Amino acid sequence: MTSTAYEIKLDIFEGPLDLLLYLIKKNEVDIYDIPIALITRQYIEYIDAMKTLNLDLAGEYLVLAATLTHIKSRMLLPVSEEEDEEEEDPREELVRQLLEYKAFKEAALGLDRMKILGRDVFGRDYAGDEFEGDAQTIGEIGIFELVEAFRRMSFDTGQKELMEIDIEKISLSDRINDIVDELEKKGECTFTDLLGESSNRRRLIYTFLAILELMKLRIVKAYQSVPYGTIRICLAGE
Amino acid sequence: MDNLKAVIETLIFVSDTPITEARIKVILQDIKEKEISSAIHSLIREYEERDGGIFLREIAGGYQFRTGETTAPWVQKLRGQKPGTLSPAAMETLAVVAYRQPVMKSEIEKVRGVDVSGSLRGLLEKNLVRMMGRKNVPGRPIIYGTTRKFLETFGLNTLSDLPTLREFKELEG
Amino acid sequence: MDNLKAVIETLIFVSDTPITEARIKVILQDIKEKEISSAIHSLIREYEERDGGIFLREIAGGYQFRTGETTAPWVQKLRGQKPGTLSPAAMETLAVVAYRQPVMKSEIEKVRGVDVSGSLRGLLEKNLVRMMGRKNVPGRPIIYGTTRKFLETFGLNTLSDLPTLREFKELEG
Repeated sequence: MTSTAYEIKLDIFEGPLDLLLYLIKKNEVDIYDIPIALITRQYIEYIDAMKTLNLDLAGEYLVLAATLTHIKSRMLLPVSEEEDEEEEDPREELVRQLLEYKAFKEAALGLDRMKILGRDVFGRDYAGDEFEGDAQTIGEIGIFELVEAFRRMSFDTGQKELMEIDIEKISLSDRINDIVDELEKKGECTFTDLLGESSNRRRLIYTFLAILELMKLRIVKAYQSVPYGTIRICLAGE
Repeated sequence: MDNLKAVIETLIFVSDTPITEARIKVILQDIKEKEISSAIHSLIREYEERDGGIFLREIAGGYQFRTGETTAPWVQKLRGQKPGTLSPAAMETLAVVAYRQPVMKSEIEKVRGVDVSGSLRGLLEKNLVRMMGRKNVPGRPIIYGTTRKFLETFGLNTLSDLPTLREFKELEG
Repeated sequence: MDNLKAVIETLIFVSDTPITEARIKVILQDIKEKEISSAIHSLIREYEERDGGIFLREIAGGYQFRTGETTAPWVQKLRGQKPGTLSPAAMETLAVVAYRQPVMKSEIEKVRGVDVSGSLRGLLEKNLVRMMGRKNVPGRPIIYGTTRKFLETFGLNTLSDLPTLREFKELEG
């Protein structure tokens, strides 16, 4: 957002669907029978005015403009005589979308009318150190806080390598954790045990990589009594 | 226990979040659940009838003391600050998450017709919305839902206390 | 003001420290000091006579709601069972372990830029992090990873439910 004037103007609408709803209401037309030519013309006039102020944000508005124009052109096509009643109204999908949006817009207003804590009703203010928690138990913590903590650091230290965490690395950690869990429980496992019954290719690769990693780190040891025999894996211990 | 009501009132009062009956039961081991429940409801009625500044409310599956609505302007004056409110955009995104959860970002965007990155991020930071996990479809997108704090903030006991989506039901019917 | 007592009760209730009559007077400009004082004392008497779990007490020159003495043992019990939370430092260490595991202490310290002995010990005690083994390099340093309880605490099914940083950046729009 670069233009302040544009922002002010846009503030009235929460998006293209909101603008469309506004036009339908302003013209006092039936949402189930939208006079598409009229509404399309007004909609385009409106976004033309907005476009002169800012081109950036108009993207989503332009998509709907294209949809409206397309519907208008389809409405102009003569309806085939035979399949008259079977023919789908070109406006149907749009009406559906509008009604759905309208429902949620009203739901949002409904939420805003509720007795909101800190605005309409209040609880007691708690001095921070009043309660010290139990060290052994921990309440549920939002995952967002954890990711936020990680992100905070990666910006603080400016370490590029931190940013490169991807799903592959995490999946491997998953397998490593599962294998350590299993070994802690059973003491010793075979390679086949660790693969599990419903093993797919992906799982096989991750299991294999996880065991290699664990061996490299000397967390597990692998034994084989005879060549090509069963591979036994156990925790390396101290 | 002859002062059961006083003990329960105390426990509710000193908790910084709504305290559940189950939690109270753990602390008052020997007391029957039914007794606890009836004491709580008697307290709720008492504060209702008294009609003072504080009320005992059922919030997010637990119980909490809260002020009534009529005195809000004076609290705001005491705190000397305007309450932080959500923008209409944030409120719309929150509404979609609340009614459609678990929901993907792309689904919210389809309903609202706009990019919701900013409002979603704001809601995550305010801890009204959380990442619930991933949907088991290609790309495994993150799914979002509301938090306990959402219930506390909007004074709801459970999600089913949300008003029904009236208009939308008409369409589906 | 016909709900003066309710307003005063609210102001006392929402204050985190004892609130003085002078402060209340500033907020309720048009009300006479005498009226405020008499409303407060009427409230004190009311709570005294009611003899429940909460009382209105005169503390440090102001007024504050306090729990009665007889219920103190249960408050102690409640506090002892309250779940703890993680400090920002512990959260950062945990984040590095979660995303970087299996990881050595020295690697965590390299990322965080500080000594992590304290937060790491805390995470081990809380059973969110565990020692997985020792790395086969000089000094044989311990390698850390997260536990099953870590997944439970954060409501994750598996570690791959952790959001990636790419997904996180998408939210910035």
